This record gives sequence, C-alpha cells and structure tokens, in this order.
Amino acid sequence: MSVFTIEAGLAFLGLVLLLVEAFKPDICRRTLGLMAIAGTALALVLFVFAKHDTASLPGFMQPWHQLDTLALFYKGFALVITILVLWLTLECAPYLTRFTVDGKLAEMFSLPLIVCAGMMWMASARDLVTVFVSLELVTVSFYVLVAFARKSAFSLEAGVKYLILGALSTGVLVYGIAWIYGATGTMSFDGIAKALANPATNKTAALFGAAILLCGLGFKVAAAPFHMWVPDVYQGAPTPVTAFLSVGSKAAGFVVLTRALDAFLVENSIIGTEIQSLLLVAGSLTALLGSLPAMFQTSVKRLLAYSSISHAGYLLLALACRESPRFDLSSGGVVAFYLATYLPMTVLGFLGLGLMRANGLGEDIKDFAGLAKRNPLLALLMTVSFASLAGLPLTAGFLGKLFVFLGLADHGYWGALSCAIIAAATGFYYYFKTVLAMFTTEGTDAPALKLSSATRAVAGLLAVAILVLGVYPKPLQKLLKPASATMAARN
Amino acid sequence: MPSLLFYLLALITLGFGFMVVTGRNPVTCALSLAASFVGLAALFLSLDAYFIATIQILVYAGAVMVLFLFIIMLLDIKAEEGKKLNLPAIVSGVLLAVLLTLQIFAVVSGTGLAGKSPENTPLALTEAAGKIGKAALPTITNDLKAGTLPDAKLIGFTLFDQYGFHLQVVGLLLLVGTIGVVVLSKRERSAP
Amino acid sequence: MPASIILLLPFFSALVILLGHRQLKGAAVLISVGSSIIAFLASLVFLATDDDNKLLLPFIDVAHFHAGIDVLIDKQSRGMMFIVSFIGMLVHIFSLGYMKDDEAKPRFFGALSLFMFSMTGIVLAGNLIMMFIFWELVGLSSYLLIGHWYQKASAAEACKKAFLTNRIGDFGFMIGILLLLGANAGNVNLLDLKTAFESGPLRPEAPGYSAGFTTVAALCIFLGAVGKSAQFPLHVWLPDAMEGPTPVSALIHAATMVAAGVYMLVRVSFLVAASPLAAEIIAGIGCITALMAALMATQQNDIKRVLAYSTLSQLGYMVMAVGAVAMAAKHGHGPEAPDPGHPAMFHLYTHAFFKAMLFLGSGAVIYACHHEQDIWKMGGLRKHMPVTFYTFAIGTAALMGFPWLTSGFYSKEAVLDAAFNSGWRVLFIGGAVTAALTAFYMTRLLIVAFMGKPRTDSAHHAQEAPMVMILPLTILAIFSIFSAWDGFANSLQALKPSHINAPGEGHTVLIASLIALIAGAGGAIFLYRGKDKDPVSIKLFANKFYFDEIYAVIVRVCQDRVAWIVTALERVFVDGIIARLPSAIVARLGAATRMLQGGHLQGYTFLLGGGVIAVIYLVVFVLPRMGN
Amino acid sequence: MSVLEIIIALPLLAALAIWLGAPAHATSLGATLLNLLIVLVTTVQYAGKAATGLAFTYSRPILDNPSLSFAVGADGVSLILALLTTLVMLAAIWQIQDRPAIFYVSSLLIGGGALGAFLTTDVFFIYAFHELALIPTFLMIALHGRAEPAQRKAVAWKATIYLGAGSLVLLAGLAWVVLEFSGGSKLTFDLEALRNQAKLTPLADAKQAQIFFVLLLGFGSLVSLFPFHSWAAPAYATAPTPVAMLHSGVLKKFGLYGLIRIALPLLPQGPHVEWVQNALLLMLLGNILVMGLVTIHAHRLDDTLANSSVMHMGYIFLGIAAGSDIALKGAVVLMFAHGISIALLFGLCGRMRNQLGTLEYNKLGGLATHAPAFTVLFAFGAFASIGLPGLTNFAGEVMIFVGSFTDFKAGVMSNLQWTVILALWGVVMSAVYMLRAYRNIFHGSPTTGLFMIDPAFSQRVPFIMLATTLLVTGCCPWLLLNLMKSAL
Amino acid sequence: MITLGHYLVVSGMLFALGLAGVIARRNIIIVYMCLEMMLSAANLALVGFSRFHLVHGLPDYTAQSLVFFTITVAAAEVAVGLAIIVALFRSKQSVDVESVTKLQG
Repeated sequence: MSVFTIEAGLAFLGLVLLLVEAFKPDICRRTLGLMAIAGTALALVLFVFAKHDTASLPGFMQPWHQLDTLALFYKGFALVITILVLWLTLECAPYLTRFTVDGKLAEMFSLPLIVCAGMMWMASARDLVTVFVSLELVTVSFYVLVAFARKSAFSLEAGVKYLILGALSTGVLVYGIAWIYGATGTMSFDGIAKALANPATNKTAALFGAAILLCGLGFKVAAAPFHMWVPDVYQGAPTPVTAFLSVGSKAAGFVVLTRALDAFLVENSIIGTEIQSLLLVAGSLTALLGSLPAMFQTSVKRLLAYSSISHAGYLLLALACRESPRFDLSSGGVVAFYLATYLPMTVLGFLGLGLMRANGLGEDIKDFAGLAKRNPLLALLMTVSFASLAGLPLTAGFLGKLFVFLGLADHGYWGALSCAIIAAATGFYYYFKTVLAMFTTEGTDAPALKLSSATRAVAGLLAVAILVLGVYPKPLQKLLKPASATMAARN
Repeated sequence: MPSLLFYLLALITLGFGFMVVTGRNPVTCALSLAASFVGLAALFLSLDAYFIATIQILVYAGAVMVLFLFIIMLLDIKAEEGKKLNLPAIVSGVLLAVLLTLQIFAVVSGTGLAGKSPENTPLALTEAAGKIGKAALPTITNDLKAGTLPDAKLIGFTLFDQYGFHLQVVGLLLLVGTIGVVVLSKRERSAP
Repeated sequence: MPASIILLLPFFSALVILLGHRQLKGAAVLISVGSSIIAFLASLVFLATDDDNKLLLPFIDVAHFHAGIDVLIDKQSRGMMFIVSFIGMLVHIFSLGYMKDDEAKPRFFGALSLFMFSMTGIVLAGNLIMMFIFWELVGLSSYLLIGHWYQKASAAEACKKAFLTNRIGDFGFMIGILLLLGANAGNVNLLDLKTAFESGPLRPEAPGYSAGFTTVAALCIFLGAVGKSAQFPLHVWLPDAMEGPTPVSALIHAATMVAAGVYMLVRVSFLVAASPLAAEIIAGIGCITALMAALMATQQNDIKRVLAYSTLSQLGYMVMAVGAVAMAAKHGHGPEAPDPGHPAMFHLYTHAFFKAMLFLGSGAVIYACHHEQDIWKMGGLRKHMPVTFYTFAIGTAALMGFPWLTSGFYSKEAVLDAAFNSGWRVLFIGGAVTAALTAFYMTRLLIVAFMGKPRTDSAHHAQEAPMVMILPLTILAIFSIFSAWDGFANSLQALKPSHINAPGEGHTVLIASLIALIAGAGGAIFLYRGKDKDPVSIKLFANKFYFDEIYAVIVRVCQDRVAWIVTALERVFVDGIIARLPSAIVARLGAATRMLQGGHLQGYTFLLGGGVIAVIYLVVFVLPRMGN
Repeated sequence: MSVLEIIIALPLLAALAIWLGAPAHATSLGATLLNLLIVLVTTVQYAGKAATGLAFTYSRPILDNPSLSFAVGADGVSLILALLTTLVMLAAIWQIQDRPAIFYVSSLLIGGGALGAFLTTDVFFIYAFHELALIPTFLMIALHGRAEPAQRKAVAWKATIYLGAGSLVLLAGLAWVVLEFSGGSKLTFDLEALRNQAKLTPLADAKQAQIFFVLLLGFGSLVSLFPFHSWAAPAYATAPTPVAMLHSGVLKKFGLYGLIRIALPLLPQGPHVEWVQNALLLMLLGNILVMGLVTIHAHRLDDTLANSSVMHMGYIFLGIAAGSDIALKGAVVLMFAHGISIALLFGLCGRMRNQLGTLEYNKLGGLATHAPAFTVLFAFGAFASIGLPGLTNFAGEVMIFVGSFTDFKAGVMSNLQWTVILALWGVVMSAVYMLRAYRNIFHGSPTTGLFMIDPAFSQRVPFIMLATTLLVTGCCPWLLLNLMKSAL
Repeated sequence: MITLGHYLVVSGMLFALGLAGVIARRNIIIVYMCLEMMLSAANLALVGFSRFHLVHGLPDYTAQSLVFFTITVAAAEVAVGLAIIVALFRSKQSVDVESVTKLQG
C-alpha cells in the first residue's frame, strides 16, 4: 500500500463521514467522532506499515511527492495530531455544540481529516505549486473550522480576522512565488536550489521573491511581524481548532519553510547570507514578541497563543542555524524534533483547557485557581505540560530549546541567543503564573472535577510522552537522523 | 504590441482598481473591480495567455463578481457615506502602497529581467513543435506547425498531464469550500 | 600520655554534662570536679616529662598544610599547665561551695570543664592553628561563664561584649597566623617557626626579608593577645566580665585565660624579638594598659571590679615585660641565651596564684555578704571572716609586691628590671607609678572592706565561708608567699629568670619599687582609714576614661548607622538596578508590544503590509549592502 | 545499575507514592532514613576504597550525537554533598508536623533533585535535576510561604525570575562549555569527556576567563552572589521551614558545586585571569561586607538568618577565587558545614515561628530559661555560623583562608590576600549579628518575651542529629577531607 | 517598447493598490475585493514571467497552471469568505471591520 493511498483514503473518509451525517442526521456525534478517530488511527497504523519509498507511489504522483524522512515524519505527525484533535473535539463537544448551528459537529470531524490529508501532502511537496494547492486546502478548511462555532461572537470574529489576514497572506505568498519563479524560472525546490547556486541568477529578483515568499510562509507559522493574527484567532477559535492550528498548521508551515529554506540556503546560494540574517532577526523578534506580551495575559488560551508565537521564534532560530557538523540533527531535524516535543505539551495544555470549559469553567488564569484540589491529576498533568512549554529540564520542551540554543551558540549567533534567552526567561514567568494558580488554595469552593478514564488515559499518555521524550529522546532522534543525512547530502 | 494600447489597458486596470479602493458605494466598487479585471484580462491577452485571460473574465469578472454583487445586494449594505473615515488607516494604507510601489520600481529597474519584451523574446512556435517532441499531443504539434499558439490545449495538456494531482486537490478544496459555505451560512433549523 | 589525659578528660567531662545534664543532676558536678582533680594530678606527672613535640590528634591535613592537635611540651608549657590545672582544680573545689545553691550548676561545671579543655589546649598548642582553635574555645567558655546568669541583662550584655571584643583581637590574630603561614610555606609549628625566624627563610639576613612584614605579622599576632589579655584598647570587656560568678573571675578572668595572651606572646617571643618596632609597640601598649587600669582601679567601689582593673594592670605589666625583654635583647641587656626564664611568664605565674586567691577571697566575701559587691557597704569583715581576711591580706601584699616576703615582689622586680633595661626609661617610670598605684588601691580595698566597722546589715551578719571555700584560699595564700622561692618555682618550672635576685644598675629598680610601695600604701592608709565614704572622687577614673561611652558611639555610628545606610543602599541600588529595573523594562516592553494587538483588523493588515515592506527593505536593500 | 541511581530515585519515587496516596509522613521519613543509610554506607565504602576519582559510575546512553547519557558517578565532593542532602532532608522532613502532603512531596522533590544534581556526571542532568528541585521551591514559597498571599507570591516570583534568569545564563554558559570542549567530531555532555578534552587542549586564558565569567554569573545568581542576591533573603525568610532548610542548606550549594565541579576543572585559569578575579573578589566582598552589614541591621530572626546565609556564601566564593587545593577543599567543607548549620537554624527558627508567632527581636527574650535544649541546639547553629572551632564551619573557613595564603610572598599582598583580610572582618560581623540574635532571643529575663518550652524529644531528634554532625565533623574535619584525597 | 518591467510595475502597483485598500477600507466586503485584486496582481506577475520564460520557445505553462489554480482557489476562498461575512452580518448587522474588535490585548 502506498502512502498516497492512505492520504487519499483519509480525504475520502472525510467525505464519507459528511455523507453519513447528511443521510443519517440523527447519528450520535460520538459515533461519528469515534469513526473519524478510528479511521485516522487505522491510517496511522497503515502508514507505519506502508511502503516508504517514492517508487511505491502512483506514477502521476512521483514528480510531486517526496518521501524522505522529514516528509514521513511530518505525515505521521499530522496523523497523530489529527487523532488528538478529534479526541479533543469529542471532549469539548458538550460546550462546543452550544455555539454551532443546530448543535451539530459533523464537519468538525470530517474537515480535520481533509486538513490532515492536505498537511500530509504539504509535507511531501517538492514544488511551489503543490505547496500552494495543499496549503490552500488546509487554509480554506481552517477558515471554516475557526468560524465553526459561529454562534459564539469570538469564534466568528476570529473567523473574520483569520479570513482577511489569511487571504492577504495568500496574496503575498502567490506574489512571492511569482517572483521566485521569475528569478529562477522554476517552481520546484530542486530547481530553485540549482538556480540560486548559480551566480548568473539575478540576485535582486531572487532576494525580492524569497523575501515575499518568506513573508507569506511566515504568516502561516506566525513569525513576527506576521504573528498578529495568532492571539486573536487562537483565542476565538474553538479549542480543538486552536490546538490544530497551533500544532498541525504550524508544523505544516514549518515543513514547507524547511523545504523552502533548504533551497534558499543551498550551498553557495547567492541569497544565503541575507536570508539567514533575516531568519535570525525574525526569529529573535518572534520569540520576544511572543513572550513579552504574554506576561500580561489573563486568559490561558490567549497565553498559549502567545507562547505558540514564541515557540515559532525558537523554531525559526533553529532554521537559521544551518549545518551543525557536531550535531546529529540538521536544522530541519532540530525543527522536527522541536515540533515533536511541542505536540504533546501543547495538545495537553489545550486538552486541559477544553476539559475546564467542558466542566463549565472559564479559560482565565483565575479559573484555574485550586485546580490541584479539585483534580490533582489534571493539575499535575497540566503542570507537566506547562513546565515543558517553559522548557524545564527533564521535559521534552527543554531538549528542543537546548538544541536550538546549542545551535545558536555553535554558530556564534550571540545576539539571537540572548533574545531567545530573554524570551525563555519571560516564559518562566507566565507559565508558572498559571501553574501557581492551579496550586493556590484560595477560592477552592468549586466542586471537584471529574474526568473519564479515557480522558485520563489520553492526557496521561501525553504527559508520559513529554517526560519520556525529555529523558529518552534517542528513538526520536534516530527517527529523524536519516532526514538530516539526506538533507546534508542534498545540501 | 503598441505601447499606447498597453498604457491604456494598464490605465483601465489601475484606474478601476483605484476606484475599488476609493469608491464609497460597494456596488460601485464591485463593478469597478469587474472592469479592472477586464483590463487585466486584456493584459493577459497581450501576454499571449489567452486561456488565462478567458477564465479571468469567466471566473473573476463573471462568477466572483456576481457573487460579490449578490452578497452586497442580499445584505443590503449601505454606502459608507455616513461613517467617518478612518484617517490614520487611510494615511498608512497610502503610505505603504507608495513605499511598496517604490520598492517594486527599484527592484524592477535593478534586475536584468525587466529588459525582456515581446519584441526581443518572441515565441518560436514552429521550432517548439519539434522540441516538444512526441510527449505532446499531435493536435498541439499540428497547431504549432501551423504557427498558431494552441494556448488552451497547451494549458490543458500541462494540467492533465502533469498537474493531475493538483487538480484533484483543488477539486477537494472546492468541495471544502462548498461544505464551508453550507456550514457557515445555514440557518438554524430549530431555534434553541 | 598525661598530655592527652589533661587535654581530653575535661572535654569528655564537658560533653557528658552537655548530653546528660538533666539526667546527671548532681553527678555532673562530681564529674567535672573529679576530672579537674585528675587533670591536676596528671599535670604533676607532666612536670617530670621530657620535652616533646608530637601529633596528638589529626585535624586538617591537606597538601602542605598540616594543622593537627599537636602538643609542644617544654618548660613553658609544663609550668603553665601546672598553674592552669592547679588553680583550675582549686576553683572547681571552691565552686562546690560557691555555686551550691545555683539551679544551673551542671551548666556551670560543664562550661568550667570546657574551659579547662580549651585552656589546656592553648597551653599545649604546638602550632598556631591549634593555638587559635583553643583560643576561640576559651572565648566560648568565657562567654558561657560570664553569661551564666543570662537572665540578668548586664550579664547577657557582658558576655556578648567579651566575645565580640575578643573577636576583634582574633581578627588580628588570624591575619597574623595567615601571614606567618604564607611566609613559612604553610607551616606554623612553633618550633619550625622559631627556626625559620632564627636561622631559616625568615631570618633578617635571608633574601627577600621584609622588616615591615615581620613587624606587621608580630603586631597582628599581638592583636590577638590584646583581645584575650584585655590590653588597651580592647580592655573594655574584662571589667564587665565580672558579671560572671566569682570563681570564674578568679580562674578565667584573672589567673589563666587572660594570661593566655601573655603566654602566647612568650611562645612567639622569637617573632617579637625579630621586630624591634613591634617590641616597642607591645611594651608601650602594656605600659599604657598597666597605668591606665591602675588609675581606673583607684576609683572603683565594686570589690570585683577593683580586682578586675588590677588584673588589667598586671596583665599590662606582663605584656610590657614581653616587649621590654625583646627590646632589652636588642640592647644587649637580655638574659643569657640558654636561660628560658622570662619575667612576663614569671609574673604570670605568681600573679595567677595571688590574683586567683584575691578573687576567691572576694568571692567568699560576696558570698558572705549575700552577693553584695560594693566595698562601701562592707567594712569590718576582718572580725567576721578572719581566714578570708588574712588570706586576702596576703594576696594584697603579694600584689603590692611586699618586699622579700611575697612572691609578687620577685616577679614584679623582674618585670621592672626588664623595663629598666629596655632602653625606654618611660617604661620603667610607668611601671613604677603603676606599682605605687597598685599599692594604693589595694590598700584602699583592704581598709574599706575589711577594716573599720560594718556599714550594712549584710556586712554585719557576714560569716566565715565554708570549708570548701576556705581550703582553696589557704592553699593559694601559701602559694602567694612561697611560689617565688627557687625550690618551688624551679620545680614548678615557673620560668623564673635566673638573674632575678641580682637587679642591676645599683638597685635603682629595688629602690624605686620600695618607694612606690610606701607611697602608694601610705597614701591609701592616710586617705581611707576610718572613712565611710570615698573622700576622693575623680570622675575620669571612676568612669574608666569614658571608654565604654566612646565605644558605644563608635559602634552606633560605624556599625549600626553604616549598616542602616548600607541596607538602604542595597535595597535601592542593588535590588533596584539588578532586579527591579530590568523587570520594569521588560514589563514596559511587554505592555508596549501588547499595544500591537489592538484587536483592530486595519491595524493588523497595516502591520502585515508594513512587515512585508520592512522585510523587503531589510533583505533587498539593507543586508546585501552590509556585505556579510 | 549503580547504587547512586537508587539514591537519586528513592526520594523521587517516595514523592510519587505520596502523590498517589501513600501515607505522607511514614513514607517520606522511611525513604529518607533509608537513603541516609545508603549514602552513609556508600561514603564509607568510598573512603575505604582509597580511590580518588569517580566511583560507582554507571552510564545509560540517551543520545549518541550530541552524546548525552544518564551517567552517575561520585567522588568525595559529590558524596559529601549527598551526605549533606540526605541529612538535611531527614531533618527537614522529620520536623514537619501537621502539614499537608505537599510539604513532604516538595521536600522529597527538592532533596531528590539536589541528589540528582550532585550525583550525575552529565552536564545535562546536573543542570536538569537542579531545575527540577527549583519548581517545588517556588511553589511552596508562593503557596505556603509565611506571609500574606500577595507578598509571598511577590517573593516567590522574585526568586523564580532571578533563578530562572540565572539558570538561563547558566545554560548559555554550559552550552558554551559543551561547544568549546566537545572536540571536533561531536558534542558531548559528559563531564569526564569534557574534562579530558580540556586537559588535552586547554583554551587560551582570555577565553577561559570569558566562559568562566558567564558560568560565574549563572551559578552565582543561584548562590546569591552579590549583587544577584536580593531574591535570597526574602525567599528564605518567607519559605516554609522545610523548604528554607533544604534550599538554603542544600540546593543553594548547587551553584558552588557546579563551579567546583564544572567550571574550575574545565577552565582552570578562568578565575585567575585578572579581570575575572578582581570582579569575583569584589562581588564576594559585597556578599561578606555589604550583606554582613545588612544582616547586622536585621530586626527579625528570619531576616538575620536569611541574610547571613547570603553573606556566608562569600566565603565559599573566596575559596573558589583562591583556587588552591586547600581552599577548594575548604570550600567544600564549608559548603557542608553551612548547609548543616543553616538548616539547623532555619529549622529551629521555623519552630519558633510556629510556637511564638513572631520573630521580632524586640518581642522575644529569655527563651533559654524554659527551653534550654532548644537554646543549646540553636547555640550550635549560631556558633557554627560564627565560625567557632570545633564546629565544621571553622575548618572550612580556616582552610579557605589558609588556601588563599599559599602563594604568599612575604611583604607582598595580592588582591586575593587583601580580600581575605577584609573577609576576616566579616567573621567579626557574623559574631556581632549572631550574638545579637542569641542575646535578644535567649538571654535576658524570661518575662521580657513570649513564652516557649522545649519541643518533645522526638521533635528534637532531627536537630540533635544536625548539631551532632556539626560537632563530629567539626572536631574531625579529616573525616570529610579523607574523602577528597586527590587534588581538586 | 513595452517590456516585462512594465508588466511587473503594473502588477506591483495593482498589488500595492490592493494593499492600500485592504488597510484603508472599513467595509469587509470591499476589503475582500481588494484582496482579490492583490491576488490578480500576483497572477499578472506570474503570467508576465511565464511569457518571458520560454520553454522550447513557448511560454512556461507550469506557471500558467499555477495561475489557473490560483484563480480556482480564489474562487473557493471568495465563497467561504463571503459566507463568513454573511454570518458576521447576521450576527452583528454590520460588515464594518470595527465590529470585530472584541479579541484584543
């Protein structure tokens, strides 16, 4: 079975679920959700055992699809996050349905499948056309998902903001693609890399195109100064969608960014130094602009949004550090590693948020007061999640940051390193503000919070993943190792 | 192509574009946009992109604009007359537009690409017929040999020969769009 | 073997009492007294042992730095050991009576044992680190004993004052040790140091010799002695230390601990000898202390305080002797080289007996008068407490240096002789005047307290002290008379200078001291006989030259005020600049960046567009020109 | 499997067990007691081995490149600190009375983290375990601190931000170290490998100085090196008793341990380059003199103790600045000594606060009369921190001073030696404030202050244990020194 | 002579014009129109480049394929976008950008 079959099947499953809902409107949403989860899980299993070489793809796909380790990793990543988002949707369903039309959630189960397929295609893209179409598939789906709970003013506002800004970024992206194409005469990453390594290529046009293209992609990954949509949209969107955006969409954006940068920063690239400097500046700025305003947030959801911005900053900085000879992970590998660690901690955070909402509580820090008393387990798990987000050692988050910082130090990017350190230091403040709230004893008259065993299992699994990745990252590193090797070969 | 015609078309495109940006009545804006797109389509024609020009008119000036107008009518949106203009936004918008234009000027004048014109880079249709080789359909080579540019055929060939996957993705995207529209604009069946 | 018994027995006694004083109750007293008696017997055996320098216990042993508990057994330490253990034993016995009714007897005896341990350590110390260790420990035991009646605010303040003043001295002592240690490659063994100074790398002829260094080192070490032996200007603690129980005053603050400074100086006399300037300063300080304390003593009314100032004065004598001997050696007037005798040590030895006796006597008086210490509230005790009176009189005579009969005479002659030979006539004059003053205030004390009629009821009803208290008094009285005799002194290894009986320079010293004695005693008899209140009132002396007041001001200004200012500065600047300023900046930045998220779509689109333009500007127009 | 792994794991497992519902007091006490025994046996074994390097090593590889492994190993220094940790842990846990389980859990976590930091030999884990121990510290100060909620939160935040920022600077320094000393082929976090590389190809002095300075700032702010100290005093004064004991006694030693263990072997010339040395000397003088005066100014016992704890760090830094073998060993001894004595004092201080409700000097007095055992125990702590011979602190201090004078040329004083002289004045100051505290609290008439009696014997045991340790190692510092036979 | 540069400048100006509209206008529908204008401007640049990047003497049709996709995607985006705008209008009775400022800070 080829990977493409799985991807297509996933999209198809999305359509089937829509049809099921259409023809059997009274179907229990839990059934629908579980079907989606089961389907995705099946896809994941099949994906693991599928053939992982390009030759196994259908012929018409072969020129457009690459199945290197990075692509495979991100495909798996997309499947995992989709499963988790679907689960999160089920958890959040009790309150989400209050804001959806007729209390229906069917599209919340089917669209993620299509998004997942889109993200998997993005991961394999070898040219800008593929990037564009799959990116748009994802983006348009997200327009719908963000505004899905449209009876909530927040969700709708987030939808409008995401729509306008997203469309603007699409325009910028296409304009950038046009100029890159104009400068290099090709839209495939390999071709672009080849052209950029050729000194005869027009440098100004290439720089101009690359700059605009990176602006467009920067929007997707929330790089400063294109991050301004993130807090509003993340806060307004339904929590599962926020999780999906902050993990899935961002990861997909970073995959594409990795691919594009692999081309732009190819050896002897005529625009290499400029783009690298841009990345350093943007990365530092992003880390800071994510961290500094986060200190004043009262809503945990918005806080997580800002945190996600600053994480994007670290990821950009990781991308700016190209070859690290003394590292088994290339920049792409570090990014992948970071994202892999970022997944469980962010999802766990959002899961906690969703559970709070589902139990009739708010999303503000003050609503977290006394959580440790009401549900010690949840408080513990959330603490793990936030500790990891803050980058505390022995959690997954620390290793990711460590690799980034090591890379920066290895290349001597001290300015960027100091910005990252300041951002991380600020991070301690706002993450622990929330943790502290959970453990305060004041205002604990609220009733105990009950979790189903399945929820506990999923949340526990995520926490364990954070801790295991934090102390035993070897398997993950191994998984990502060939990725760096192939890229090193290509570079 | 005569310069005059180009400038005329550019004027139409940009002028109507300007009216979109400045028009106070949404309907005026929509119609100006349609006009601007027609000008744009003509520019596409001048670039030998007949198929693109056609779908620009069909899809944009046709379908999309109709959709816009339809929504404007449906919502009965009043002109912004009564509303105060957001002066800082206007100033900053103009400022950014000017800056961006200047940058593009600088970039365009700074690149060697700018020198290419239809005159110095003419299409070589008959040679192309030979170079494309057997991969292409006979009807394309025949047209090329005859000295006409089989634009639609070539695009179609490229799309269906190379970009089959992308077409399917775009198809899926349109489907998602449809679903989205339904989800987002459906009226609530049962009042809560 | 005796050395370790003498050293460790009191330690274990103290430890046992610390651990189990609740359970032991009365037994604690017996343990302590028993250990002191055994230690005394051991010290007798010890007198017959050979010279030795050996490691008893390890302490710190790193790289080339070896600081163990190693004992240096020679004539000096054997003699000193005898004094310490002997008087210690007597004081223990005396305390049995004196502290009979005290609730915290175990604590008292425990601390006494601790003191015995520490003092023994000082005596036996073979190196300066060990000396310092026990130096501090005597400070602790002194602190505990002065503060025995800690409920009394004055006692609590006094013990604190004693410890802190000693700390200042120890500050110098430690610096001195470190300097010597650094200069002598980590070796501060007394014998090795001596060799180093006399023939080793620190001798004056050695390359790189620095006279300044030697002087500084000597003075730093001397500062330790200044603290412990209560020399000017660190003398202020000793009079206050009389807040402690009287046996403590006798043992620690008269006979032994305060003499440790002198003992230590004698131990490092090679160092003093190596620096003439230091010797002069030491002699000068000693002379000033002797004179000043004697002047203060003339106006004190508290029986113990008179004795305390007398102690100060006598300690000044000894210190002066240390300096004077070193100065004399430079002039070629020193003793013959092999003569280990030292006037300071000799005076220390005799003084220990008669001063301990005087204190114990005063203790008996205080005990008899129901803890009344004002001599003007006594009077006529001669009849009620004859034994006490006679012993006290003997002690007084010894202290005044009653010629040919008392031990004090010989040792004082030795000191004055050294002063006379030092080359500084002023030392000798100071010493002589002090002698006169000593005669004066001691006679005054004797007359006011014991003669005449009882002035209060408590004096009237005073009774002779019990046997356990009388016995030590008597023994000490005997020693006060005979201890300077050759047979006695030599067998006790008292370091009696060999030329003591042949004062030089045509008996000038002898005549001067006789005149001083007659003038002092006569003046006192003339002034105080039959008086019921003090006919002389010199505020300056009575108020101890206002030292306490001056120091209080210094402490308030230099320490408390500065501490206040520093604290304020620390809050404002350090905390402000290091902590609050950055966090304020970050907070301000955070607030500013938050403004970007105004929630207005137009603002966002502007930012996005502006961002694109900025990125283009940066990438296309700036970075390529930077040529990086 | 190494015995050290058991030592590290035991408290952490106990904490987990309590969180999951095991009886808090019994579990934690049992685990700590067992741990103390294991550490003692291990230490004795090590001393008996006459081995000098690392012992009980075991390594579990985690990453190949960068080379990272969970590696444990102990030498004398780490064993001394492990001993300190287990002792203080036992005392801290033992003295908890009528408190929620989180007190036990946090104590176990802080202790376990400290043990991890002291007994692992991989830079990564050394750093990681320390951070692990910091979190419960913050939480406990913020949640159960002895102040109004707003104030204790502010205090906790200050500490958090300070230590967080310090940790990040430290992280940067460690990253720098790892990058510089990893050799050409791959990065390694293994301390031994880094050390070997440092021996093989030492850096230029100037560069060593730079890296050392970064590490000094990082480690230093964890140890409240002046002027990065202002978190410490309020944090200790506010922290719940076991946390104050464990943090000031144990965890704070981490920074010093790091300097001795990581910075000095890798950058032997670092502290001796003139500008670094002068900076360090100035900073530590700030600790000793400025903080000494600040301590003198304190009006409450907790303030006095907290500030004194900051002040005493100056001496340990002095040992590090001196850098000679004697001074470094002295620094280790002093770390141990200070840990025990300050834990003892904070423990007693906490008990006093519980019983009396206030620690203002002007409201106290004469406690010695009715609480003699308590007084004696306090005296042990107080005199230890004054530096009285016979208690461990003295041995450490004197070794540091002596170690600073090892290369003394008669007549020429180096900056270091002048600093020692000034630092000696600090010894006088510490006597001033400690005796002032002692005088105000214990001396005087019992009627002048609040009433308090001795705690029950079982509650005295932890403090007796600490006092005994002070006495035994104070009289026989060679017990500790025997564990550090080879030069540091 | 009309060169590629002319087309690029026209495309750039159209793009800038669209951007100005997006920033300056308050009516979301018009904002959306301006966005379409920007997309079209990008298309013009693409077509221009494709015309002058000859492959075998013919315009590069891969770029024109992208234009095709862009137009399609734009259409879908417009559909979804207008649906959202309709939903917004239904809930707020306004399509002014200032009606969506609740989320901020």
